[in-house]
Amino acid sequence: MRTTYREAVRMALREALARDPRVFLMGEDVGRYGGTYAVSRGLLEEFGPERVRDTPLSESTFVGAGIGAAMAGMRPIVEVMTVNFSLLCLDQIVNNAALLRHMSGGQVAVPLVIRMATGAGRQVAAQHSHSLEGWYAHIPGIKVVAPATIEDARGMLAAALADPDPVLVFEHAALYGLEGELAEDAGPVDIARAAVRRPGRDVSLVAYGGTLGKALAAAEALAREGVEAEVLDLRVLRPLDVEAILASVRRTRRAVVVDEGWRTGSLSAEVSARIMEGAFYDLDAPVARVCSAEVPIPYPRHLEEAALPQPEAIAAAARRLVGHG
Amino acid sequence: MRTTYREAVRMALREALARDPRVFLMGEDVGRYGGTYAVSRGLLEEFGPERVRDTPLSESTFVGAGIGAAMAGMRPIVEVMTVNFSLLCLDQIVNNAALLRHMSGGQVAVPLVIRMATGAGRQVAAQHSHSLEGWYAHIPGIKVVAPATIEDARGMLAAALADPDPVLVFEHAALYGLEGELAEDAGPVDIARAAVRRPGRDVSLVAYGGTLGKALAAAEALAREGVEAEVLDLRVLRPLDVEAILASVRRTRRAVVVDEGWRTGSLSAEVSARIMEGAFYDLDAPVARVCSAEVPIPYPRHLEEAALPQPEAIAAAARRLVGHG
Amino acid sequence: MSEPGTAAVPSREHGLALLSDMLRIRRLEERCAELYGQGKIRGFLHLYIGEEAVATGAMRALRPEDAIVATYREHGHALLRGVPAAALMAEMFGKATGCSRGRGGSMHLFDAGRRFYGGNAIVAGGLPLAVGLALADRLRDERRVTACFFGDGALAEGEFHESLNLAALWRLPVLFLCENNLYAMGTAIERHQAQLDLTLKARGYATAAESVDGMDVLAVEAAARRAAEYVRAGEGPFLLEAKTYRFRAHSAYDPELYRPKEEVERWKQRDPIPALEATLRAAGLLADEDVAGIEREAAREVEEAVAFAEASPWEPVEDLLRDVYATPEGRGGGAP
Amino acid sequence: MSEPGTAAVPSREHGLALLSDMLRIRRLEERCAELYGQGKIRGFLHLYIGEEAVATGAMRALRPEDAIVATYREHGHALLRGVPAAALMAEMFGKATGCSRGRGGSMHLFDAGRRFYGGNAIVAGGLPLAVGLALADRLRDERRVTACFFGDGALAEGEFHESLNLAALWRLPVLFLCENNLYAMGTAIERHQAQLDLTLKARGYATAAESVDGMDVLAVEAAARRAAEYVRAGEGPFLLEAKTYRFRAHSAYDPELYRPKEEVERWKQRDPIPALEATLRAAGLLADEDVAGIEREAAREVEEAVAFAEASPWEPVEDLLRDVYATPEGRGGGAP
Ligand SMILES: Cc1ncc(C[n+]2csc(CCOP(=O)(O)OP(=O)(O)O)c2C)c(N)n1
Ligand SMILES: Cc1ncc(C[n+]2csc(CCOP(=O)(O)OP(=O)(O)O)c2C)c(N)n1
Ligand SMILES: [Mg+2]
Ligand SMILES: [Mg+2]
Repeated sequence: MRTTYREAVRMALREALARDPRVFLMGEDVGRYGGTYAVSRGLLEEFGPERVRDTPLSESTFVGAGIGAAMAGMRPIVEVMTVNFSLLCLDQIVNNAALLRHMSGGQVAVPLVIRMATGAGRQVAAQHSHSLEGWYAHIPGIKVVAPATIEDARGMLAAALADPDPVLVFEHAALYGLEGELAEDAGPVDIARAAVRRPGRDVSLVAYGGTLGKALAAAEALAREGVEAEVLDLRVLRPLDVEAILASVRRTRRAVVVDEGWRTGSLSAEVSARIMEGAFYDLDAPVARVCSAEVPIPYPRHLEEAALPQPEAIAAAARRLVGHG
Repeated sequence: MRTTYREAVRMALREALARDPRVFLMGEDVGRYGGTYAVSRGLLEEFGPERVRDTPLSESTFVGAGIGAAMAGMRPIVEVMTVNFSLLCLDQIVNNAALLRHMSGGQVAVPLVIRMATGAGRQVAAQHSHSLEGWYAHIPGIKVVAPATIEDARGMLAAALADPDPVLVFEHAALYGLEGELAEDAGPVDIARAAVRRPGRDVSLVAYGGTLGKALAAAEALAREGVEAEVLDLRVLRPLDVEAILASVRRTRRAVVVDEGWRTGSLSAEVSARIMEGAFYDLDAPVARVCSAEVPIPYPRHLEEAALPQPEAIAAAARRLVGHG
Repeated sequence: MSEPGTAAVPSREHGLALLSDMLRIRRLEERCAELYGQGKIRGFLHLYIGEEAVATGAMRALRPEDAIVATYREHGHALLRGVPAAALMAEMFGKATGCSRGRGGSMHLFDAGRRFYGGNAIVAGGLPLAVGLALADRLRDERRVTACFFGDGALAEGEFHESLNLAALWRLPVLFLCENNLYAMGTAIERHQAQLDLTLKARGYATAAESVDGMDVLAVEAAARRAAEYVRAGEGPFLLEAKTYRFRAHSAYDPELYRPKEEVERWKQRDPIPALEATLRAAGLLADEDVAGIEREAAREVEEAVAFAEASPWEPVEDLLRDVYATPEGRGGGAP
Repeated sequence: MSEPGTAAVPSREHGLALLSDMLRIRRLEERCAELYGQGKIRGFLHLYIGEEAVATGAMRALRPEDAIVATYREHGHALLRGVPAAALMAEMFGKATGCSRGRGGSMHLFDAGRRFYGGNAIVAGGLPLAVGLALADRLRDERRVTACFFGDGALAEGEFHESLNLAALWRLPVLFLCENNLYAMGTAIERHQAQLDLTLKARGYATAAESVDGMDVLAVEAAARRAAEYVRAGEGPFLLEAKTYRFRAHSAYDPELYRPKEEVERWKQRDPIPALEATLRAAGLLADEDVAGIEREAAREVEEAVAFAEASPWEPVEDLLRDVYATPEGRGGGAP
């Protein structure tokens, strides 16, 4: 069937609420407003205010409350409206969600799912355009996934809820409107492996979330020039599927890592370092990165576009590597 | 003169307060208590409660207040007791301190210094043992320094205060007791460049803050085996002194990056990626990393030691590289 | 809550000035809404329409040396603070001539020279900044006020609590001004606050407080003057609540499923602009040609602003990395 | 604040039990202090000595099905909740037999089976967890209480505010229990709180509150029972303040420069243990041999605990990566 990324997330939420009475959805404006991105529209009417809970603007406390409810055996889905506001609840995520199992010697589980919209590209300026997936991927005790396709938007939530550990789901805000086909019987997908979205032999383009589409566009452009790029969608940012990354790079001997985070210290650095450690002798050229420029995201469209990774820059980086090969 | 890292920081604070009436120190227990690590002991008595201000436990607000006072032309030194609690004020640091200059089109400056203790090694368990310097080094608009020596503990603060942008100073808690010589006339140092702490030709050990001593210990051990390791102290974590890193690696052709952060997504990844990008063809072996294990820091001493980077592991990594060369 | 009508009828000159201020905001924002529809303004656009009496009344209590911190719903505040409409409009267009050189857009209007410290898009994120601005004044012995505007939604954030406590503890000169428009996006205040009486909240910080009808510009002005003088006198912070209402959607994306149309209509009956007009007319202080004159001026200001914004240049893309640090690569900070 | 002596004299059995509870905590902690000096216990060690009446009185109001969230100063709470002294001591030694398998140490005592959810070392970090535990009960229609202990220092944190508002708004069954020992580390409450009357703070959340003499175990118990029953009845959260005092340093590193010795001595005159003894003796409920018996039992418990901890094994270093995720590499979460 024809659907959108937004509807796919909504389907997944509806199914989760219908299937398991321990599941509830909580966050700012998820109920009456229908979700800032209209993802949860209709769910309040369907499941009632106990299970679709509008919260006050208290990110630290409603995320902490999700952790507490999960410790008690519930399966909360907490929506932090955007990753930008998650800076206000980082303490709860890092010091409680991620650490409780360990600090308690394995007694306390936190089967919590936290969803947030992430990313730039809609001219909402510096405070509303962060991409901090890489930060979260640094923290042992949590898992981080980034659905980049409609199928993953539909299927990752169930897997995240089935996971006994806290899982953070990053939905790139620019993807909600993405349209495409989804099998009628589409269901859960794994949240363990990366996926090759386009096979190729000349260079690997490693991307995730909002940059997958850009990498695919770059691959199209390259194909027109006879360069066959393989596009790997990381899907799971923690734990990283390093084998898949290395397997792809061993095939292509060259890699461009694409990341909407600011270059320095973004997840792309980790991917590059892993390739360094695991496939150095297979490389024909140094791994390249195409990331956001090291600037707070500016408001005007032309500057925002210039700050973010774009298909042309990805293709250009790939071309340079292939030229080197 | 013989002194300690702790006293060196105190000297720097005293001098800053004495020299510039715009400077004041603010944070939890910096006054009456004398600072959790006894760094600011005596300063309240010397400078009075207006300039040495004990704050309530309100990290987000007193850091934000430091930003506000800096915007207004003061030169606040805000102490966040430890990096662990900085999770509660990340929003202020990222969304205000780092972005205000840019969002205002260059009108607003935030000449603020934030000091925090960082790191593990004292058996204070998971919530009190974070090393998040790498996170901060990801953020454009702030600068990050990590004094690893008594001289830098003495000299970096003045440079940070003279800087027109917000500077975060990470003092590794295990260093406060470090004893050593300091020139009577020791003064400000640059906060722009990395420093070679020990020259060597066989392998570069790249470290910062709390791991510098461990890298030097590893170098000693290696020297006894005839391996001459160069030890590079990053000193400035943002902006990274990439030229210094590349220059060292070009000399030695091998590098081990040491980081007390959890391996995945730590600053060590960025250093490795930069070497990949800038010195790939100079490398005789893949860059190695020695970081903290991907586990919340456990309380028992033997497990904590096993979780943290240690001189033996650094030396072993270097040996493997040299064997490869 | 101070009673409606307790504020005396103003002088003709003053009444006209207030009316003009409110109308200038209204007309500017109506034009912004159009321009948003045309794609000239992009990103998020939060309109203040319906709430103009709050900024208008409050600004009258502030002096040029006072500082202001506002939210993303701050066009009116910036305009009345004296930021030229042209610079505002150019900012919303993203042009290099904007008041934040185009980098900030609608949510991040700045004018450091006028001590207008933004434009903050993180709910409650501006409160600690206001505390710090006031702390600087205190440390320098300057008798100035920092006015901090925020919405009812901010009341739930921890920073509201921390900031009130710290300002009260240190007796800092902050005028906390809550623009209570009864909703935080789609969440009615009864569904986000356990205690609806804000003066009781203030008692939790031993802080003075008052609640005022935010649709009555004269009442707001009177209350803001009282509050600002209290603060300026060094008595400590003051929490002033103005009860108001937003006539438009939260932002352009808002389908307004959460409030009945009749509620909006009811509040529109209390539109602060016709309300002031009526008061002035009843007192014989306003004639039709006064209104026409004000409208003409407001329209001229808006159209000149739009023309300026249209004609202004984009910042060259080569300048992308400007103003991240004071110096280009951030390699300042050598030995002083 | 409820008046001292308003609580009735307890039965002999009950009085002895309370005395025993307080003494068990006291003796256990005195031993901990020694062991810290010997390097057997390491890291941070925060002693509850002087404050025992608070946990002792409060625990009596809780049932096994209730949940508890505490701070890093939680040895007493854990002990009275039923965590065996041996498991506590082994935890402080860092042994594999500890109640958190040695991973947590003094600040992170856990016992999920007894619904003792830690041991939280981030000030105020436990309050949102308590709100969540209570929310789970509410969603499952369980009539249980979640008791959340925290210090006066936590009052300044944003999470205190957010948690009270949310619990009150949703009428969640949380008993917020502030152990006000007048200091947050070296900062006296007058220097960190603008409002010292906590019941006024509670009004800011339309929440019931009471203040009680935390050196009087009978008063604490009575107040905690009232508060817990209110919460259990579904009336919403309750904020109970117990005014108390810490006799020892904040932690082992604290030189105690911030408070006069005489102040400490004055408070020691109000030591809750002799105070209860005196009450019981005055009522003819306590004889010397009772005290001796309790002391003997407490000493035995402590020494057995130490012996157990000493004899217990360290966790093998090969197990370093255990319990980060439910499955070894965190590669669980395939399709369900
Ligand atoms: C910390 C934070 N959380 C969430 C948001 C998203 N958001 C933007 S405006 C808004 C509502 C704020 O309501 P209020 O404070 O009452 O101001 P109003 O919009 O009514 O003027 C929300 C939830 C945000 N910007 N910041
Ligand atoms: C968020 C946070 N900030 C700072 C600290 C450091 N710290 C540990 S205990 C403490 C004092 C807390 O005082 P209070 O809440 O009154 O508890 P008490 O120690 O008196 O029992 C501080 C500042 C911390 N653990 N967490
Ligand atoms: Mg509002
Ligand atoms: Mg205390």
